[in-house]
Amino acid sequence: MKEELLKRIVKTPDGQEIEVDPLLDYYCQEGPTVQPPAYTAIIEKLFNWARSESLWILGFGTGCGAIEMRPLMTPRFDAYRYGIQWRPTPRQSNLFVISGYLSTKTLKRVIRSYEQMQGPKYVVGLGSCTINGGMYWDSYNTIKRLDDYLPVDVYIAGCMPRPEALLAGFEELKKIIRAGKAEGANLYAKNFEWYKANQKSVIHDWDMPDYNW
Amino acid sequence: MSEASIERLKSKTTLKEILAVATEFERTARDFYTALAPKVQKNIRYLVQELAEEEQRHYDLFTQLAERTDLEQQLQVEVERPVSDHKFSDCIHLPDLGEQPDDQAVLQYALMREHAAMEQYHSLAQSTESGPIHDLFLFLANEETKHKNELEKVYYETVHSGGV
Amino acid sequence: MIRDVLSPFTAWKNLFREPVTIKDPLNERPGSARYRGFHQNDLDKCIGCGTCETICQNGAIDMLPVDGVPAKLGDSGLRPRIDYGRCCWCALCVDVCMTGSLTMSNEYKWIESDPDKYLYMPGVDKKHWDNAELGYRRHEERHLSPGDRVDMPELHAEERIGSFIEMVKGYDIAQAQLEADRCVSCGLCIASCPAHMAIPDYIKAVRNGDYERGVQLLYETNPFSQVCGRVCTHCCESACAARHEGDPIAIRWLKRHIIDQVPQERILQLIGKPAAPTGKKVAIVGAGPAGLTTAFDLARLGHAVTVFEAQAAGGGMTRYGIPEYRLPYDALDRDIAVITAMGVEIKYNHRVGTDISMQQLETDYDAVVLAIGLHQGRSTRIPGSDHPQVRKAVDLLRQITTGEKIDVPKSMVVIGGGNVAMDIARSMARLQMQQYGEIRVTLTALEDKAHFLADPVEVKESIEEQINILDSRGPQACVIDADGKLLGLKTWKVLSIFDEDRRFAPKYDPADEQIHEGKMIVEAIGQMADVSLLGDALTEKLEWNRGRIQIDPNGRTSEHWLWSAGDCVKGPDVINAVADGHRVATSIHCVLTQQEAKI
Amino acid sequence: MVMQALYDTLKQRFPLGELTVQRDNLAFITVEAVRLYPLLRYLRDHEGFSHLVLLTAVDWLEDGQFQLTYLLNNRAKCQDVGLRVMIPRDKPEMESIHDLWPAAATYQRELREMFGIDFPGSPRLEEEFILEGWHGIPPYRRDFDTLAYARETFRDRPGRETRDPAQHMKQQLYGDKGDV
Amino acid sequence: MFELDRSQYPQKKPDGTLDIDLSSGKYLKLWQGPQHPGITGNMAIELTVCGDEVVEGKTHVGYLHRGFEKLMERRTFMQCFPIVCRICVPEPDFNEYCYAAAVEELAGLEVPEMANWIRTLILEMGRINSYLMYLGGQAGALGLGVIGQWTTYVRDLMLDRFEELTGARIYHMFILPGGVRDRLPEGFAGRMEKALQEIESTLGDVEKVMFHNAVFKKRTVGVGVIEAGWVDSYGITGPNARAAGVAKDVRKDQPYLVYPELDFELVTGKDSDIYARADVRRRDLLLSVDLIRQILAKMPKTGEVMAKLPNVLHWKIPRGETYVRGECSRGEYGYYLVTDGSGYPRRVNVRGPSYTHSIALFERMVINANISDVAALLVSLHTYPPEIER
Repeated sequence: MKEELLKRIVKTPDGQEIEVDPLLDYYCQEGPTVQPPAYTAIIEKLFNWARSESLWILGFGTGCGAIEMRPLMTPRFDAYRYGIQWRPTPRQSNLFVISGYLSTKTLKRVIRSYEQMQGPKYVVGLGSCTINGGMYWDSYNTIKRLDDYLPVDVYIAGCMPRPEALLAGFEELKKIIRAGKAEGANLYAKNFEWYKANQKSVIHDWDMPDYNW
Repeated sequence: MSEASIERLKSKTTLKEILAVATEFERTARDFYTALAPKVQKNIRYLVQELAEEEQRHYDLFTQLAERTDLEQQLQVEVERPVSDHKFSDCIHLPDLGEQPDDQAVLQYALMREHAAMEQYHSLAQSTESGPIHDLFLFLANEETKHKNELEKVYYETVHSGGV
Repeated sequence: MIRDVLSPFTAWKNLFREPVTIKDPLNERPGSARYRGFHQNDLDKCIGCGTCETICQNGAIDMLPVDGVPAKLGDSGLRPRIDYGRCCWCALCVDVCMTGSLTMSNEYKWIESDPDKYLYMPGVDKKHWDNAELGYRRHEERHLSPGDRVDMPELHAEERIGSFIEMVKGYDIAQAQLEADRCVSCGLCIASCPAHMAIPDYIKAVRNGDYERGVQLLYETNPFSQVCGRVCTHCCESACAARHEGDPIAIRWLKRHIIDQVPQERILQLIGKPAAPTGKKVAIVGAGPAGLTTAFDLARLGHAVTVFEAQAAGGGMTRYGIPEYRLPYDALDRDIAVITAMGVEIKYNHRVGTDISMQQLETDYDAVVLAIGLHQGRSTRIPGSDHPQVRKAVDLLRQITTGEKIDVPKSMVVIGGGNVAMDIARSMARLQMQQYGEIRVTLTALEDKAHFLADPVEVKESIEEQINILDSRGPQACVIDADGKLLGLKTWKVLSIFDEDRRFAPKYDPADEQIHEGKMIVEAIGQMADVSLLGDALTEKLEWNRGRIQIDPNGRTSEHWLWSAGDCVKGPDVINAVADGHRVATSIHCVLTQQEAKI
Repeated sequence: MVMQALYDTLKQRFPLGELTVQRDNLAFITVEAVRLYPLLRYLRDHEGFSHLVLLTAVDWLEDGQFQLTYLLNNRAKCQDVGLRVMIPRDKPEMESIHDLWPAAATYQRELREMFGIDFPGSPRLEEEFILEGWHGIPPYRRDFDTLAYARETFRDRPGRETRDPAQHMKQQLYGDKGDV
Repeated sequence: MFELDRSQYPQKKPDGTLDIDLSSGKYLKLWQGPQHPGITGNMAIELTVCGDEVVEGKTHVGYLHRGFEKLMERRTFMQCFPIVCRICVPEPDFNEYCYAAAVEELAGLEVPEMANWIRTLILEMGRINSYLMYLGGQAGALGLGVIGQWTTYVRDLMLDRFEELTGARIYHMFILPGGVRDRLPEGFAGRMEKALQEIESTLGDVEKVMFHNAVFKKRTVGVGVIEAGWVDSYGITGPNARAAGVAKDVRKDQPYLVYPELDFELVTGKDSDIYARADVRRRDLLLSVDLIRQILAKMPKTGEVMAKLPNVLHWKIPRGETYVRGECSRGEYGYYLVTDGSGYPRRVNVRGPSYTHSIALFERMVINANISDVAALLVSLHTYPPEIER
C-alpha cells in the first residue's frame, strides 16, 4: 500500500493533531444494498417510465468511443430531445457508457465512478472491446469482458459504433428500463462479492475502494 | 429362331403375332446371356448377368401382357409390318461371340440388339391408333431406348476411358 | 475593445437559421455506398478456405461446418463465423477473400443485451442486411496475394519438336520463392490430393528456402516426387483457392523444385535407414508407382520386399507410357534408386503368370500385392480396326521407350482426346520430325475442346508442336483400299457428347463425314488391365466389382493373402497409385504384425 | 553522401561504429555507450541537431542486448541522425540525458517501466508511468508473452471454436481413413 | 487563521527538488481527471496548489494504454494496419500514413502517384477535423460552449465526406501499406466544396464570437506562454512551436507525399500564449481548406491506387530500421520501425507530439498557473492522450 494511504497522525496548521486513516475515511464499510421495487406495480411502472426518459450519462470518456459522444451532444444528432444528457459528475448520472476498451488502470476508476453513481443505474457497453476484448484481445493491459466487472444492460456492436447506433442502443435501453428489466444496480449489489473478486483479480494495485459509498 | 416364327412375319401381321415374336426375342436373349455368363471370365461376368436380368424383366412383362384378357380384342388388329421388323427378328438368331468374349464384344452385341428392339417398338407405336396398345408400344420403345442409352454409356465409359 | 464586447453577440443570428438537426437519425441515415458495416457471405461462392480467419488480426473469425454445405473438392464445407466481440470492421477479410464471397453491407445497428449473441455467421444467420446493395466490396484491382503464376521456363516448340529432351526446365530458386509466396496456406488442396501430401507445408519450406525439410515432407507421403513433380495430374491445383484469384499455385512444379534442389545422397540421409528386419516376406507384382510405393513403405517398416516386374526397368506406366520429354528416365531412376536403397529387391524381366505363378507367390510369401496397372490398350473395333497398321497407343509408347524399331509413317491419325493420345501424337511427331523433317499427325477426339480429358497444357503444347487436333469427331471406320492399304480414318461430327448427368452419350451427325489421311492409325481411347496372369482358378476364386478386382477400403481382395493397388483397381492416375500403395502397405503391415502378435 | 560527410566529421572526434544510411536525410550510427553523452552534446551544440525526436529501445533477445535509439533532428539542414547504443540485456543501464533535453526524462521513465532499463539520476524514474501495479517482466521485453498473459489474467467469452479446413475436409471426405 | 507568504513556498531541497510537505497544511493536492470535464481525453493531472496557484503538476497517463507497440510485434505487416489508427482517435490517419510509409520504405515499395494525392487529401481532411475538435474544446474550457456546438456540426460534415470516401466515420483504415483502398467516389469534389464552404462560414462566426471576444482574450492573452528557447529542449513541434514564432513544419521541412506540388505558406504566430496558439490553429485550418481545394484541382483523374503487393499473409521485410514523420495537427507524428527479416515488425515506436507536450512541457508550464487556467492551458497544448501511452 502506498504511504499516503497508511494510517497516520497529522498536525494541522493551527496546531491540532488529528488521526487520519485514509481507507477508512474515504470509503464506508458497507456493500451496496438491493433496492426493492416500489410497493405497487403501477407506481414502479411510472418510476420506470420516468427513469427511461431521463438518461443522464456520466461524461467519462473511457476509450475511443467517446469521440462519437460529441456529435450526439450537439445539434446535429441532438440526443437531448430523447431525454439523454451528459453530466460531469457521477453523483448526477445514472447511465455509464463504457466507450470501448478498458485498461486495468481505467477499470479501477470506472468502478469507483460506477459505485459513486446513484441507483438505479445502467451500463452500456460500446463496441467489440466490451464484448469479447475486441482488437485488444491479446493485450496485457485491457479487460476482455466488461460483464465480469460491471453489470451491463445493453451492448452496441461496432468499432466504433456510429452516433445513430448509440441512439438505437439508448432507445433499446429505454425499453428495457420500462419493462423493469434493467436491474444492473441490484445485480451488482446481489453479486457484490463475485464482482469484487473479478475486479481484484485483474487490478494488481488495489489502492481503490474495497467498499463503495 | 425356328423357321415357323419367321414365317409368321409377313407383310401384314397381327399385334398378337408381333407380341409373340417380341416375347421370343426377349426369351432367347435371356437364355443366351444366362448361358454365356459362366463361360466368360469372372471379371466381366457382372455385365452378362446384368444383361440377363434386364431381359428377364422384359420377358416377364410380355408374358403378363399376353395373358391379359382385356386386350384380347385389340391384339387381333392387323397392322402394317414395320420396316425394322426384319432386323429385329434377325436378332433372335444367336450370334457367335467366340470362345471367351470380352466386355467390349458383349457390349457391342447387346447394343445392337437393343437398338433393333427400340426401332421396332417405335414404328409399331407409330402405326397403332392411340389406345392401350399404342401406349404399350410406346412404353416398350421407351424401355428399350433407356436400356440402350444406358448400355451406350457403359460402353463408352468402359472403352473410351481416355487414358491417363 | 468595444468590438470585442459586441462581436460575440453576432452568434444570435443563428436564431434565424434552419436547424441542422437530423429529424430521425435512427432511420434517415443509411451507411454510405462504401460503408464497412455488418458482413454478408455468399455461401455458394465461399469455399471455406479460411483465409479470412488467417488474416484476421483480432482472432475474430472461426471456420465452422454448416448444415447443407458438404465438403467437396475445392470447398472445405466450412464457413466463417465472426465474433462481433472481436471484429474491428477493417475489412481485411473482405479484401483477402479468395472468391469475393465475403462482403460488407452498409448496415450498422445491432443492439443486444446478451453479449453471447454476437457470434455471427454471415449468410447462415439470416439478417435483414443479407441482400443489402450498398456496402464495402473488394476493389477489383486490389489483391492481397498475387494472382498470376510465375511462368515456367520451357523449351520453345521449335527447340523441342525434334527431340525427346525434357521440355520443362524447372523453376530456379527466385522463381520458386515467388510462386510459393502466392500460396495462402489454406490447405484445401490436401484432401484433394489422393496421397494427402502436406502441400502448404512444403510450399512453406520453399518460401523459407528449407529444402531439406521440404524433402522430408515429400517423402512422408510420396516416394515418387521426381515423377509427381513432373507428371502428376495435380488434382490439388484444381482445388487451389488461388484459382479464384487468378491461376492456381503451381504446386506440381514446386514439388519438383524441392526435389531438384537436394542431392540424391542427402535425400537418402534425410529419409533415414529402414527399421530392423521383421522376417516377413512380401511379393509385389508390378514395379509401377503403386507397387513401388507399397514396397518402399513396407521395406522401411523392416519387411523383406520382392518386386516382380515383367519389363526390363521399373516405373510401370510412368516409364513405358509417359514420353521422355515429359518425364526423363533418369529422374524416374532417381526415385526408384531411393526405393531400392531401402532394401527393396526388384526382379526385372520376371513376368508373373509365365515365369512364376500366382500360386507360387501365395505359398512363398506372407502377402502378395497385385499392382499390374493398365497396360492393355482398348480398340474402337470399328470396321477395319484389325488392320496391322492400326495400332494401340500403349503398345507404341512402350516400343518407343524400349527403343524398338518403329516404322514411322509419314502421316498418321490418332484416335482419342486424353493425355495418352497427346503423348503418342507428340512422340510420333518427334519421330516424324527426326525422320522426315515434317509433321503430319492428326488427332481426332470425341470431346469438344472444352471437355477434353487431356490436360489443357498438353493440348496447348500439342498444337504448338503442329499437331492437327480435331475435336468432336467420332471414329466410324478405318478406310482401306482394295489392295489392303490403310488410307485413313472416317469420322462423323459429334453433336453432343454428354447427357444431362454428364455421362457419355455421343450423338453423331452422319451428314458431316470426313476422312483423315493417315498411313497409320493409333487408337488411344483407353486401357485395361491384363488380368490373365491370375490364371483361371484365381480369377474364379476372386470377387470382382464391375470388371475390377474387388477390394476393401484397405486394398485387400477377397483372398486374405492378396492385396491389389494402383491403376488396375483405381483407374489411371500416378498420385492415386501412390496413395493406394500407402494404403495397402499400411494394411499389410497391420495384418503381418498382428499375425506376429498372435504367435 | 551528406550523411557520409557528417559521419566523417564526427569520426574525427569520436570513435564511431557502423553507419547505415537509410535515406539521404536519415542515417543510423552505432556508438559505444560511454561515447554517447559527449557525442549527443556535440551534435546538439555544434552540428545543429537540437531536436530530440525520440528515444526508444529495441530488444534483441537473441543477442542478449538492448538497442537504444536516440533520434536527433537538424531542422535547418532537414537531417536526422539515429544513434544506436547496444547495452547488455542482463544489466541494462544507461547514462541519463535529461540534462541535455528535459523531455528525455519522460522517455527514460517509459523505458524503465516498459523495458526495465535503468537511467540513474533521471527524475521520477521510480514512479509508475503508464502501468499500475505491474509486476513481472516489463511488458515490452521480447520474452514477455502478451497473449499468454492475457489468457491467464482475463477470461475470454466462451463459445468460440474453429476447424482447420484441411483436417475437416479429410475427415468429411475420408472419414476415419483420413490419414493415409 | 494564518497567512502564508507565497513567495517563500515551496522551498527547494538541497538536491533541487521541491520541499512539499502535504501534512504541513500549506498545500492542497488536487486531481483533475481521469473523470473530469476539463481534461482532454482520458488522462489525469495531479496538481499541488498553494492557495489558487499551482506549485507542482504531474501528468498521469496510461489510462488508455493498450500496448500497441507490443501487439504489433505479434501481427504481420498487413495485420498491423487496422490497429495503428486506434492510436489517435480524433486524427487517426497519420498513424495509417506513417506506418504505411515506413513499411513501404523498408520493403522497397513504390506507391502510385494517385495514392499519394489521396493520402494527402485524407491527411488534410483529418487535420481539419482535429482542429475543429480543438476549437470547440478550447472555447469550452473557458465556458464558451456554443463554439463546440458549431464546430462539432461542421466536423460532422467532414466525417460524412470521410464516410463516403473511406467507408467509416472515425477509423478510416483507408491508407494501407502499398497505397490506398480506392479512388474518390463520383461527385466527391462537389460535395467536399460544399462542406468546405460551410466550414469557412462557421469559422467566420467562430472568429467573431471566440477570437474577437473580450472575455476569451482576457483569459488567454499572455497566459501560458511557451518561450521560444523551450522549443528544442522540450521537443515542441507543430502549432505549439509555430505560435512561438518557430516556423517548424514537416510539410515544409521534409516535404512528403505531394506537398512539394502544393502552394502554401506556413502559419506562424509570435506571442506564444493560449490565444496565439488558438489563432495559429484557426489559420492553419483555413490553410488546410485551401490545400484540399488545391489537391482536388491538381490531382490526376485516373491512375492506380495500389502498388503490387507480395502475398500479405507471409510478407517478410528485410532487416532494417527507419523513421518516418508527418505533420499532424498537433505537431510531428512519427513512426520508428525496426524489421528483422521476419514477417513481423521487430519494434514499432510511435512518436506522438502529445508525448512531450502533455508531460514535460505541461509540467513545466503549469507551475505558477492559476487553477482556473489549468484546463485552458492543457487544451491549448492540444494533446491527445492515446498517442502518449499508445
